[in-house]
Amino acid sequence: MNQPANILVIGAGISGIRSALDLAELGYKVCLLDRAPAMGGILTRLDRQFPNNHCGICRMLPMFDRDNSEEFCLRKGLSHENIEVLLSTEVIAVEGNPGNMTVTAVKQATGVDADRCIGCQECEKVCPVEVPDTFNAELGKRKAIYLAVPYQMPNQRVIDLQACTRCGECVKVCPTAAIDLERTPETLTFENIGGVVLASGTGLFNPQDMDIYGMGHFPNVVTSSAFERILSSSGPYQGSLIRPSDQHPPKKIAWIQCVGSRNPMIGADYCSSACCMISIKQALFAKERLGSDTQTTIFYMDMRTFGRDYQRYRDQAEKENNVAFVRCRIHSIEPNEEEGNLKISYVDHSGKPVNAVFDMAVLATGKDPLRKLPDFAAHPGIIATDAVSEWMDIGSSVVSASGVSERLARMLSSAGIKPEKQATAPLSDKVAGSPHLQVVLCSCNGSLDKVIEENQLAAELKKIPGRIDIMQAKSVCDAEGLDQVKEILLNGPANRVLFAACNAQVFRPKLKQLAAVTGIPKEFMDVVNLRGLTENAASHDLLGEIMNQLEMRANRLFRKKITPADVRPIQKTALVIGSGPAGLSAALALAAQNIKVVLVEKKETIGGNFANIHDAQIREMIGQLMDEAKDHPLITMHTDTEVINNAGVAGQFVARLRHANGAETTVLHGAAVIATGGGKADLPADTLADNKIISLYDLEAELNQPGIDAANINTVVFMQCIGSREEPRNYCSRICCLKSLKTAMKLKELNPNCDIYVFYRDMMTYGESEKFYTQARAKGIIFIPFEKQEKPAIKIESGRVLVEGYDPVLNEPVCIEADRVALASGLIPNPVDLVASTFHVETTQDGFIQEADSKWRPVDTGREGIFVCGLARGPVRADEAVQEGKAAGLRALRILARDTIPASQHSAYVRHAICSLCERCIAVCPFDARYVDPDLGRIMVDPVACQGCGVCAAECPNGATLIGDFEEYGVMDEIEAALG
Amino acid sequence: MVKSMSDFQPKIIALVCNWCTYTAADLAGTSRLSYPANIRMIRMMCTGMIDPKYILKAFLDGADGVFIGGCHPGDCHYINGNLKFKKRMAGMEAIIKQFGFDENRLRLRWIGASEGPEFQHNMTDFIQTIQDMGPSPAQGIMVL
Amino acid sequence: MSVYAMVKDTSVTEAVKAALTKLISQDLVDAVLVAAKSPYSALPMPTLFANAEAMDGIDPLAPAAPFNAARQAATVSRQATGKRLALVLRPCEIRALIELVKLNQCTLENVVLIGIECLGRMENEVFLRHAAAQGDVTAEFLKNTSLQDDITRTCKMCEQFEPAHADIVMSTLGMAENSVLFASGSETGEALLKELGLSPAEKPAERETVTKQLLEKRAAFKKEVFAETSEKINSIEKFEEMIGTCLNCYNCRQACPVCYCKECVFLTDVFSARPETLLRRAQKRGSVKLPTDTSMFHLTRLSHIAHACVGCGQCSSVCPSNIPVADIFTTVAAQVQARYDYVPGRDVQEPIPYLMFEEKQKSGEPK
Amino acid sequence: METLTKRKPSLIKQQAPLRDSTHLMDMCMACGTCSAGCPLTGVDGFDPRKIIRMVLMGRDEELIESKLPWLCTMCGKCEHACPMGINIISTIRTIRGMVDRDKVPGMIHKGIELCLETGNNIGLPEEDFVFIIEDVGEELAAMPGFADFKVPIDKKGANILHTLHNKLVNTQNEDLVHWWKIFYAAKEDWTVPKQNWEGVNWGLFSGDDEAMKLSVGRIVDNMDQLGITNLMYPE
Repeated sequence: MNQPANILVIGAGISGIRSALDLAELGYKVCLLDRAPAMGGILTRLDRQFPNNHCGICRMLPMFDRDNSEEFCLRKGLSHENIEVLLSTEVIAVEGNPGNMTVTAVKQATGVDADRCIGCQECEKVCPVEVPDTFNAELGKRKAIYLAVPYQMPNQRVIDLQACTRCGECVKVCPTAAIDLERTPETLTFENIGGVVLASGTGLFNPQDMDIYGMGHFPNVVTSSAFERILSSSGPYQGSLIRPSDQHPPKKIAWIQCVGSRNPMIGADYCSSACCMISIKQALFAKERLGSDTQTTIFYMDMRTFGRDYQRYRDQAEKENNVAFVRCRIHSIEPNEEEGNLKISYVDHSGKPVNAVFDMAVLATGKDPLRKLPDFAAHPGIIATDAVSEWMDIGSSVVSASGVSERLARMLSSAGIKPEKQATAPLSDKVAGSPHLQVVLCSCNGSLDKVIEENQLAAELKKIPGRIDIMQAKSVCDAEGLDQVKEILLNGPANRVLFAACNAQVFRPKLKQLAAVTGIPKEFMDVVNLRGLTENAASHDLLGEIMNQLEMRANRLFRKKITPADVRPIQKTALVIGSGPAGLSAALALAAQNIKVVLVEKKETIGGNFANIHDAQIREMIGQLMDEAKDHPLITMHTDTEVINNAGVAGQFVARLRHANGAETTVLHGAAVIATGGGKADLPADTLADNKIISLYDLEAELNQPGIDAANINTVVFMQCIGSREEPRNYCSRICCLKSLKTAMKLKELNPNCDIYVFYRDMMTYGESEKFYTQARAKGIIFIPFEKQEKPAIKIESGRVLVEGYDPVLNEPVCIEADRVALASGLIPNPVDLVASTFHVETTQDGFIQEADSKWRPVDTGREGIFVCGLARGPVRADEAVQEGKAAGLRALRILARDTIPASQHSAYVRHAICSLCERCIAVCPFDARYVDPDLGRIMVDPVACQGCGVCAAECPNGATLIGDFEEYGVMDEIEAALG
Repeated sequence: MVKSMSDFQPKIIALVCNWCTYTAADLAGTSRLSYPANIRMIRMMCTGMIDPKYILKAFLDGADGVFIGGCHPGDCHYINGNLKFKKRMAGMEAIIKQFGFDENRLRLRWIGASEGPEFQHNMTDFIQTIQDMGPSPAQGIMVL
Repeated sequence: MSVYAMVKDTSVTEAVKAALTKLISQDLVDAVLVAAKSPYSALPMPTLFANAEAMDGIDPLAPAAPFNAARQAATVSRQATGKRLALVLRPCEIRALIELVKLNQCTLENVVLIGIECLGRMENEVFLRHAAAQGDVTAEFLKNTSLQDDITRTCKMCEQFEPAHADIVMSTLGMAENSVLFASGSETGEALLKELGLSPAEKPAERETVTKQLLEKRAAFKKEVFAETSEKINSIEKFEEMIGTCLNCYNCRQACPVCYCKECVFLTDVFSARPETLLRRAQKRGSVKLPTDTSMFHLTRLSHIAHACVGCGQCSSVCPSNIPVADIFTTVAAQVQARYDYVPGRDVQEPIPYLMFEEKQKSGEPK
Repeated sequence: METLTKRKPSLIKQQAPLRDSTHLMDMCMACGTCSAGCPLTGVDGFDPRKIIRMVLMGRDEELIESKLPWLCTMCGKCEHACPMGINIISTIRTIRGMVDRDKVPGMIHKGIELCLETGNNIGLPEEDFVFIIEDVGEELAAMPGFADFKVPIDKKGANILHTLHNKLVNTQNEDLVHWWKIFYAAKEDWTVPKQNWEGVNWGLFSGDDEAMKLSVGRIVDNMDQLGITNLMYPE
């Protein structure tokens, strides 16, 4: 990074990475800190995620202006021009005001100089100290000098100074003198910081704090995060699902939900939200790995499958994969006679006690109740992500982090802090000339001298056709060595560089530096791992190997060209469709950054469901958004209007609006946010056979009438999941449980003697809303669970409304005569057919707009430049819709805040002269990045949408489309060289 | 120029996806999971980028085997490039088979980013397979 | 249900001519593309007629085709012009044309496809020899089965001599002398047959027998060729031997109706061998045979078009080195097409296999 | 369905003590932790969760009349893990206390009455008690290694006051010596009161607060009078 940071992000987990990337993509300089010696937080320990059992972590990376970042699996780390990552660093104090803060941090000594360590692992080989492997939940061992995360690149070691005995063996073998055991912590001061994002996470509950689970005593009781490690190939057992005690595959595994959650006795009156889904996922993986006859049992109280696609995931696990779900919170885990096995007692659905024996138990742990926010958390200018106070799944964390980025960006722009326009280093004139390769042989402080000399590498290299200069350096890790290379590149004729040195990943930062100084693009530089090749003793023809590798890379470099870059000017106007809380938040987020917003609302008035909202807090929140939007000079409202057409590509769209009176308007815009919302689902007419039977929404409205007299409402029954969570509407509507609780409590307030019964399937009071459930019970409301197939029945007998159900706790039928029966009918999206076809975005089977990736790109659609938020995407609470709106606004801002977007070096381009216009490339493009320009009669590539995957180039039979940096001729030459 | 089986060192081209398999290869490296060195790894951004020409070029230039490693279905950074390649692969198998290259000399496997051991295992296994089959019929023939 | 009509004239060619000229004279189409003799050569060439009077020399049933006319058909139907065209094509030409439609090289909008039942074509010189000897080769060919043995090797293994996908099909197999059976293959075709005022007829019963016999003969020969060829190219050494005389003239790709690239990749920088590359190769291997990349060329072309090969045999016909290119291509194509369950020209709506892939798949090994 | 479910105010709920004011009995979410842990769940229909649910539904009479509350051994396993901190045992005791005394099962209430009258649950007169324990003491002294053993009775200033389970005194006196052997070996300074030696507080079991308090008070009095600060109360 060439300028000092103006934003600090504390915590380099999912939220921190998302937020840092958001702000970096806007052009801010960000410093991303983590107290751990590796970045990634818990992400690095998860291989696959629900509800699709895929990974996809890389989808968080920037999708345009990709040259600013390294395109590698995010597990390896994050590398972006505008982000500086500082590990083993903890903030201790914050001073000053937003816009001008001073932050003090301590960087712990890791014992290894990251600038010198080349990741050769010599130190690790000789270290005599073994300690439990913290990365693998202590299920294996590691050395005191170690790699914090195995995929981490550069793979530089750190020393666990608490375990280190200072024997000095590592110091002796380090070829680059990178180890210094006497280093002390360093205090870092960051000045002129505009704002700070606090994304330090919630920590994980440690079940050893409770005596009932036997964690720490019984080896086969593991936490869910340990189970993730056991499943992982990079885990303690190389991906074999075996239990710790005897390394045998378990046949019966129990998952225990709510360990450390939903337990006011330990200060945990909250739900950790993600654990239910994690357990289902783990059970599915256990079945996949060990065979379908593996018994998997999940002990739960409520399966909180509240995400849009989660209920179907659970149903599938239960019906198709035979995962057993037992609704009972277990008391404790006890050892069984058989070695290592575990006895778990529970009561079944009918209340009968069962003593079961399992081979292994997984404790579904969530948020750590003991984790406290740092003292400075409340300091003005610090904005915390929700994931600091709540444990949440990846998708929610990502939305929340982007919401925070939006708030921070707004804070900075109101403080007058704008991202610095980045001057891209000009390319050297030499680059356009014919290829001339500089080979740099690094002897790694003499340790590779022997290889280089014995094999006469310099002489051999001369045989490679093309212009080649060769130099030998003592060490390019040293400033001196690197300066030597710079000198030669600046003054010599070479316009391409090939290093024969060590690990390419270690080298990459140096290549960037070199590129900045010399004007030779980093794509024109490459590294061959000479050290790695030399160490591989299996080779019987070392010279052949080395020369193969060098010639492969040389050939590629010789044939590299600067990709002709299309620069797309950006239409700095946003189109927002829908004016509910999501749409308004998106519009305001953009307007706050000086982007013109055209807000289109199908209805006569803005505010979405505002008229139907009775919760005072939410009313105030939305009311405020409405007022702000109405008054905002940059927001133009079009009510009674629909978008009937949209064409173009990200940055340059043309939309056609039609007013109800038929008048049409054209809007030029650069990005659109779809926030078409949704509303209450209607109840089937036959359910409303008596006027005492009403929808939950109607009861809420009734109780919120001014001067309501509830004295005659003495018995009320709430029934949850009417029409929801079963086909065809097999998703949780997310708002009903909380709404029923709030309505019931309101009723208790109005008439304390009122008897209230809630029939529910699973109370979906995720996160902090669990407290409402606790409060409602404390107020004497009775909750009766039922299963989908045993719904309570409503009967009308001579004017009396009776609800007949079954109480599994008492194991007896219940029959309640009710003054009101409130049916929770749930939410449905507004029709999206028109908007989906207009914007060419996909929809889900339930009629929501399909996002690009529910975890990593939750508010993007499959089309770059089109975003989605709120109820249009899936059921959400109003406050969540606001977050999504902000996040969507911020995603759109990445495009709209720029004047132009250049294509990445590594994008597709078309050689029109030989293109046959067969359009196969258009058919296979996964990002809709290609189209025919009808005027030119040419295939065009949208540089914003193109990700450089190269499917088009492989599909094109004659090389009319090529991928920058991966041109076919270069690859062909590389293959030829590889085979010598 | 037939070599005896014992000193047959197969030449193998591995075309691997930048995101998953390449990460797994690196992980195998940092985890000291060694595999025979005679694999020439070429990083592709995606298996979907692999042109049939690359496979033909490799075989005709004397490769004893071509290994292709991509992301597990659903994990592709580019949504489904891996499945697009898989489709192309079927035709390629038919072609190379007809011209006397055992179909098993061309292998496609999904290897996820964290699957360092799988990478090692796949490499070792593929080399073994190729060693068992012996040198490519194109070895030593001037085919280009 | 097909509608049939029978036309009997002084010759089959006259019968066909009568119907085709009417298409123009009755303003049913604006132009007809059909093979016609020119004053300069007996070899019929695809010719675009806009005037019925000019159609005297048409000879669509001649056992000759100097090239697969799908390319010419695609040229005239590259974009919709607003004019209605009738394209008179052989089955392999129609199949190739359908592939070209999928590849966006032409459109069937406002096109009437008229298919000819094709008993095969002769190599040009064979045809010209017969023409020199006896004038109307077409009439003689349809009558004389021994003449029918003079068709190309590839035609002898063709089982798809009955056109599919045509609006109108004109057949002669099993018909009385000088008679042509017109059949509709679509509503458009049915309407046109009505407009032409042709007398309705039944399909002659013996047609089926004759067709079946021919099919059996062709199938048997195809099997033979495939087996023989497969054996001949089952090692890269044998293949090298087979194409050892390849000159890299690219005639085969020029003649191939589904090799649609504006410029072949072998003519681009992807393959143009640079001197340093050639020298390096020579350095490493001792020698380099030139022209280079011959086997690479054929294998790459296979990888590009094996799924789409319609087996017209033009590649063999044009090879100056007499390499049985079509034997190789049809043999490999059959295997590739089987893997994809794809038949080129089967259905214009059927996407080419590479554009169809499983969107979702459970994790696991690819095979 | 015949009977309508109707919630009634529960006296049990009002009287049952809370663990603390933040953990109300109403907070029970019927999660099953107590039932899963209780060694008696399923025995004669016993289920701690069910009892709490019945209390919340105001089914006092039913509970008071049933034998469910009497099945509990008061081991406390349920409460230990209850995430809502519900005082399950105290609740069950409260119910027992609301049962008419003549309906208290077995000899418990009779024992309480005897205890109030005589100082022990079996109404054993003081001289009989002294005779029994001295007799057992002598038997122990006759065993090798226990020479000079003597049961210290009402010894002032001893370190430990030792109460006894009536069963040991009544029918199983051979078990008395186990403790005494330990005391002897440890050279412990201990004593047994000749009055109010009862070590089983049936008032605690039956929910009879008055009787419970009285029994406890008597032991405290003994300690005061003998000047003893440590109590050993083996049940």
